[in-house]
Amino acid sequence: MRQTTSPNQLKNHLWLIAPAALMVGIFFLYPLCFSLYSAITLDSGEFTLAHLNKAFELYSKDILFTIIIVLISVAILAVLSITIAALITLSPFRSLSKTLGFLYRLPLFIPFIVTAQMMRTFLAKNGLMNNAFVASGLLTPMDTVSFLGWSGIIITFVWKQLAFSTLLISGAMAALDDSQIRAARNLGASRFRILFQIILPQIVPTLGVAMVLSIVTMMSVLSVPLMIGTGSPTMMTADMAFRINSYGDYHVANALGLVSYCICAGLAWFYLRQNLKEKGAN
Amino acid sequence: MAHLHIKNLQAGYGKKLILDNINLTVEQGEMIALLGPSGCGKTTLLNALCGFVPVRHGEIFAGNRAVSQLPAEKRNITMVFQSYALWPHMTVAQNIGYGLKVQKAKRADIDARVAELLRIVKLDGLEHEKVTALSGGQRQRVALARALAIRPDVLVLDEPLSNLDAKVRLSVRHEIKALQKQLGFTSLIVTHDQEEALVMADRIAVLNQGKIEQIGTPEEIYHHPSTPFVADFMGAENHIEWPIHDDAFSLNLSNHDDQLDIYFRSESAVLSAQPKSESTDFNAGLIISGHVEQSVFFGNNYQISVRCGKHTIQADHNQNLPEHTPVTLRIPIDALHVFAKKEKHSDHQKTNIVSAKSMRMNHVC
Amino acid sequence: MAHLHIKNLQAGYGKKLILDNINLTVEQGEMIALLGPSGCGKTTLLNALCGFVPVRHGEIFAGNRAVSQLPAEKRNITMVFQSYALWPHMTVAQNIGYGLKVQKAKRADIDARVAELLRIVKLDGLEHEKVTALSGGQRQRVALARALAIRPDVLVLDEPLSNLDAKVRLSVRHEIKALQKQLGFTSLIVTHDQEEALVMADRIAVLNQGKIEQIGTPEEIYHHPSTPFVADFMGAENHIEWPIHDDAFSLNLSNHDDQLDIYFRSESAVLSAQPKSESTDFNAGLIISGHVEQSVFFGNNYQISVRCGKHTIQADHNQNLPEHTPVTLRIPIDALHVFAKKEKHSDHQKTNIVSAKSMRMNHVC
Amino acid sequence: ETTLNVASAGSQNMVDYVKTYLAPKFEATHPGVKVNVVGTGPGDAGSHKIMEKLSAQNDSGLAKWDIDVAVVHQQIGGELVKNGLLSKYRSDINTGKMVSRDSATNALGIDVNGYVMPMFHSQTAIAYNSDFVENPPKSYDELVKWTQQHPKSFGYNGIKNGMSGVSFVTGWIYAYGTEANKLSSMPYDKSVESSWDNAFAQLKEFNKNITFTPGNAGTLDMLNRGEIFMGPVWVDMFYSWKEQGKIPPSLKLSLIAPGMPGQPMYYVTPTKAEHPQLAREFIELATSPEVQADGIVKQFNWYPGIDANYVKAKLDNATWEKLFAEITPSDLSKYGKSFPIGPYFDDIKEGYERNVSN
Amino acid sequence: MIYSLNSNLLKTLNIRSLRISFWLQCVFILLLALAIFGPIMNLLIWTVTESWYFPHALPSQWGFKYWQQVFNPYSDVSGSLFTSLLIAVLTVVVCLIVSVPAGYALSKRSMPLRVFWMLLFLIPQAFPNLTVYMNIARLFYDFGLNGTLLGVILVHSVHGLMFSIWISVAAFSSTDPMLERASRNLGAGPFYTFFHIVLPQAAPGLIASCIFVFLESLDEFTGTFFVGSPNISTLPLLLYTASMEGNYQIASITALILLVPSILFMIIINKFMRPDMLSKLGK
Ligand SMILES: Nc1ncnc2c1ncn2[C@@H]1O[C@H](COP(=O)(O)OP(=O)(O)OP(=O)(O)O)[C@@H](O)[C@H]1O
Ligand SMILES: Nc1ncnc2c1ncn2[C@@H]1O[C@H](COP(=O)(O)OP(=O)(O)OP(=O)(O)O)[C@@H](O)[C@H]1O
Ligand SMILES: [Mg+2]
Ligand SMILES: [Mg+2]
Repeated sequence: MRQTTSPNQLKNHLWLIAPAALMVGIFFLYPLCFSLYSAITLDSGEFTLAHLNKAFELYSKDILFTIIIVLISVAILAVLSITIAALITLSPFRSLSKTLGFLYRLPLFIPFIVTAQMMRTFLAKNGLMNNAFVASGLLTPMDTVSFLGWSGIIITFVWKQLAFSTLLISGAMAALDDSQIRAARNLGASRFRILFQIILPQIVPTLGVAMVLSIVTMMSVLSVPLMIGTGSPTMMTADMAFRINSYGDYHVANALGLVSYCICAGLAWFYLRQNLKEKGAN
Repeated sequence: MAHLHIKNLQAGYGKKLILDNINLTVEQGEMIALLGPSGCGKTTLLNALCGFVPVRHGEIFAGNRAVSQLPAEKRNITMVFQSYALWPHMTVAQNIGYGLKVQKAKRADIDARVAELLRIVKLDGLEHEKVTALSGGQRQRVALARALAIRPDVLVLDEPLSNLDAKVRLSVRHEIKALQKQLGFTSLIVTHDQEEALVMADRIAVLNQGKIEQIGTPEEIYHHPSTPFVADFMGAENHIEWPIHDDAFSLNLSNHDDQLDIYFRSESAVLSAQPKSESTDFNAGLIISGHVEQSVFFGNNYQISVRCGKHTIQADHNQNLPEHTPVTLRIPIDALHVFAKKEKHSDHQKTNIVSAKSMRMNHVC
Repeated sequence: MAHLHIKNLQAGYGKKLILDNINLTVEQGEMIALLGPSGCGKTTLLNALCGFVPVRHGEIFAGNRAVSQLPAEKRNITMVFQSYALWPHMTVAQNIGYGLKVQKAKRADIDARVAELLRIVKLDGLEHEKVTALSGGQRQRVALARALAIRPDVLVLDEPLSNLDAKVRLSVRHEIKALQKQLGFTSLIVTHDQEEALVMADRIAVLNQGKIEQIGTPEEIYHHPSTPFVADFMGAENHIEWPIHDDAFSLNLSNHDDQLDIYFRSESAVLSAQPKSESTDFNAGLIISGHVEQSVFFGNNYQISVRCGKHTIQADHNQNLPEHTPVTLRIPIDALHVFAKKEKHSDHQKTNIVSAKSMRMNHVC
Repeated sequence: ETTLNVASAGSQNMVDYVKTYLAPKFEATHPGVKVNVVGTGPGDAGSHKIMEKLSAQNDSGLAKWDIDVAVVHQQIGGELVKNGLLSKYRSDINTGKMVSRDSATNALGIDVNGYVMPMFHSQTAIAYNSDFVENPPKSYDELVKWTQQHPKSFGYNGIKNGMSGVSFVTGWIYAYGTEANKLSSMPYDKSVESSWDNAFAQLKEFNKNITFTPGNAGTLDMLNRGEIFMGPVWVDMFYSWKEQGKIPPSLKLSLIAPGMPGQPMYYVTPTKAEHPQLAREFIELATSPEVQADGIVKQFNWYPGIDANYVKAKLDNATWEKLFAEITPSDLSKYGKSFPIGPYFDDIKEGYERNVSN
Repeated sequence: MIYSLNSNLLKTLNIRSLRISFWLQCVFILLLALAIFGPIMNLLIWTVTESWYFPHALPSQWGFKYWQQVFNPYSDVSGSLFTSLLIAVLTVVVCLIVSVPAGYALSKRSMPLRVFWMLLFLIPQAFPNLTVYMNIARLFYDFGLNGTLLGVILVHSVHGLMFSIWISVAAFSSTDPMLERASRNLGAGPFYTFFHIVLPQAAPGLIASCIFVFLESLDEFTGTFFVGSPNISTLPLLLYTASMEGNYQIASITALILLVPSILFMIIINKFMRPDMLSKLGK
């Protein structure tokens, strides 16, 4: 049943959002303005693009690196969480899917910083993972490689965000009408086909939300690049921290923040546009 | 197209056994209606056929293939789902062509077949609509076309009409029947509406609590129910238990010392406004006198509730009668469904009082 | 309890006008059925009464109170929702007692009233069940009890039976009717099932595209539809347009130079297997000859599709006929619903050919 | 009850030291005073947070700030002074005149005379695993050669992940760019930077043979885990870890020619500290020879902040010797350099970002 | 006969293919379990490691030395833990209070600028807030919120608002509007209806949103530092310090302590965390 609204109700609705909106407005947007302002002005208050230029000049590689890392992570994340969610929904073996349903949620409860901390000692060249491989005879101590660096960052992001995105995606899959899947099997479609042709097209919006929220989260995490990342290039958050801590240079840091926000907003916009298009079609 | 043969089928959920020892053969090109009250296991049976509920015991043959251990996608028994289960992200044509696409048919073949089916179900011109833009009746036809597109061995339909409104239901009912005749597919249709079953099916199987109570042609089921349940379910809403120690009732059967369950339809009760005369009527098996309690306009006639002692009997009559009018009801002997009183719950025996006609009926298979 | 009076009501969604100029009075203790095809605005009308759809124009009186500008909670017009809308987190008793709790009635009074209602709707003993544990029919009765608990001025019911299965539907139908007689509440019941409307209502209002086409007693509506739409909707499924230049049809009306729309029911067509004789029958208004196309078992009779030129006419017959049997159909003059051919879409005029009876009917209000 | 708020940047050790060693001592002599110690995180980031908090309070014009005593890194110490966030107090306390190092008056070219008291002095040096490296390099040249022979066995943390890497890079510039003394004293000459191109190019080459580590602690950790055999570390951190058994005894230190920078941690007190007097007394206690000897040297093996002679007097010889077991006093005086003045320092870091890592 | 032969053959074929996929899935789950438990195992080992040198594959010395260190009377772990929990719980409360009405309003499709509002609540997570916190701190000094619990809670709440609002929108959208109507129809006003009908319906989803807010708050330390310290000290702050300086034992132990409330919270709430509660996200 669709809702009906009178002007009176609309006013009510705005009033209901007001506290939350005010909270974000006063305690985030307003201070954010200073940051944005600082990104595009000199100390004297004149408008300038110098900071943005400098950010690009020094950190374009890192910006690219960040985007690539985030996109790779998000891609892996999508594949993995779709796989897990699909197994949970489609697997004919109920006990397996139950186990899986319990398993994937664990990382949800482990904060980012703890994750980074765990991964740092886990992924190192002589970390527990490689040690385990060596002990089990899969590798010789000489063959071990350190996953610290870009691969470690990706692994950590995926490890941590997996629970969140899988939760959303399997939720969307669970909400699909069971009979739609049955109808497809009934016509002879294999489980793979069903996944790609019946399920995925219908959960695109949720997949979008999960990915956007994950990207946003990954772009803003500092502890992971600091603890897992090594050398250069590195993530933009590390550059921002460096810019502030080492040079006391807030302008360029904020310029980097602006760039980072634009990337997030760009990706979110990409999602929203798709989403609105679909809405328009219906 | 092939015949469908179900042998000693058992199925259920978890520990619960829902279907027990189902035996049913659907001949090639035949349409059988599964009729039964809500929760009796109709959907479960279809699900077992299609592979969505595991078969515990017994076997299912579609054509010559034993399919009960095959996964759902290998069975070639196609279902039309009660809720249609159309895929909202696809167009009408995509929905219909999906099964062929799965079979890796050629693009051109798919298009041709889709066009053919669209013509058959009278949806030409709608192929590029999103299914969400269709009305209920149109969706129903898309669901049907989708199921037919792959020329299934067997088509099963789960209450295909229950979501439609009265007028649309009539027309879709006719369409399905016409298509079935035209294309000759073997099919099993589930319904809880007796009229639907009577009109559409070649034979009817009445299901109750996971067991088949009776199988037969519509006429057999209607006129010669083999159990009280079937009688009641097929609309014999008047039920009296004999003997009744009340002068208002007189039963005119060869032997009536038995404990009997008697069922009859309101339409077979002949109502006359003059009080009971002692002349034993030509073939009135049961004569009841009482007075009008309520009279309700029913379209082409009135349904009169007649109060007879503790019983209220429904009878059809062609005119309205004021309350309290004394009336007599005469029910012809062959309109009475008489059963030996059920002593054990599961075992009804139709008495041999009622003419030999009833002997004709026996469970097929 | 009070009467309900709707005056020039207009309502709609956004820019769309759904209801236009509705006038309807429901007398105290009366039950009116709103009958109409899907999408005609029945639910919208109830929603407007209850305050869920704003009233654009016109006024609603419940008793003597003008309620159309009151918020939903002040109107005291209670609705039984099509989907029941029971609260799954409450027990049966809590659901039923909710309205009283809102009115801050005393605990003991609530309990007493709930117990009383449980008895009325025959749900004693289920008061502590969660509503999710109930069957469809039981839920329906809880919904009814909940609505009745606060002794509303007016009760409106939105397709209270459409989610129930055939047998349960019959019994709930009787219960609602009985309760209405017993408690005497003023009520408006929505349905798209003509039989339901005929059986339950004191009067019927047929709605089409947001307008009331006809109001009258069940008999009036059934026998004397005032527009082709009503005739068609009330089951006169045979429709021919006069003149037909075909010898198979002969029409026996005083003047038949007019352009006419003729409707009649399958049950009023008298079928005889001998070919058309030229003897002008007693009161046969329409005589059609043709041959049997299909014969379908329909329970107490067979529905015969008779092919007459380009038309297929449905007729009821008491026995099965083989295909291609030549037959003659005679329809008595007072079973024909004849309308002057519609020239403008919105304006049907019943011709004065058909007997004076039709004059009795006119729009109430 | 009064609360004295002490904010300490730097490792948890330092925070613990202030919390468990200094605070009880101070509270014992100041009944009714409670010392509240907050660690703000290791590395420059920790110091930076202190500065940001102080400037935020300054900007909103508060009369009383919520930090009484802060422990900060050298660079931030300078900036705090530059921004006028600190009060001049050294002359107010008795231990003020016990400082002798240059770093007590000059922080990367900023005059901090009077505003700061060194807590301890720290130094970067090359740590190596003596089980695998028999002859540790003695100079940058030898180190370069060594890394060519042992690729990936030397590790450092770049410049974004902590100061030990920055120190190493600074030392590199001292070795192949401009000598330390010139860069550590005024005046600043922008053109000097251009002569480092070669040094950076070599460093870029050098970087190909090494392993990057995640942070100051990361270098130590990788040394411990045997993933690298050599790397620049902070001496204080090295000793703390060794003390706690977190690194094997086989790890040794070597300070290489022409030298690597070191820096002190400063005790400072903000301009508008709520308890300026208590703050001074606290710092006085913390920089007293007894505390320096017993707390800084004996407990942690750190180089004292005040003049060594005052401290040595309070210690037995064995303890004092232990302090120089790995790096001799003469090495320390020869190769222990300061960081360059701010502008040069920025040039080095930006030069690295531009020429080496980009 | 032909039937049974046929069916036997098919059965074996079929069972074999099922078996293969069964084992494949088992392997996948095993790998996933290893990937998930490996790092956690690592964390557990570090909590009882006293020293772990190369080339030992496992710690060379085990013990609880660092536990003593963590729980020494000065380190105030229990105090910080309590503060962290208090802040997390209060943050959840604040988020609930503001996001319940907002989520309810936004669940109405008719809400003007719905997408705009939804995006607005995304911003606090989307902008790297390192630089923003400084400005927030300045603002909070003006308001006198710095160093107060309220200040920290506000910062955390703003941060957690994305989860609480997005998820409560989903929760409210999945309630049946007819239930609301039924209540109004029986004479209950909008508020009575909201509290007696709508809220109980949406409760599971709202509780799920609490989880995310709770975890978000437990994870947050930058904001806490800027706004809270020196007066407010939370466990993540300690954890961050320990972790950044490579004090793995302390960090691991702290992390473990931090996990306790999270997991308790999870157990309490697990039954509300049905994935389908979140299914309306993005719709
Ligand atoms: N997934 C399930 N798990 C457990 N029991 C079930 C399940 N689905 C159905 N049942 C039970 O099995 C019985 C038969 O259900 P089924 O759906 O086959 O009935 P039906 O005849 O199709 O009824 P309806 O006419 O209401 O659709 C019912 O008692 C029902 O409660
Ligand atoms: N919320 C809404 N917004 C816009 N249009 C609506 C809305 N609800 C219903 N309509 C339209 O109003 C018309 C009347 O709808 P209504 O629900 O009153 O029909 P109805 O007579 O109750 O039909 P049914 O028998 O199918 O329930 C329909 O055309 C429908 O599309
Ligand atoms: Mg069913
Ligand atoms: Mg409706």
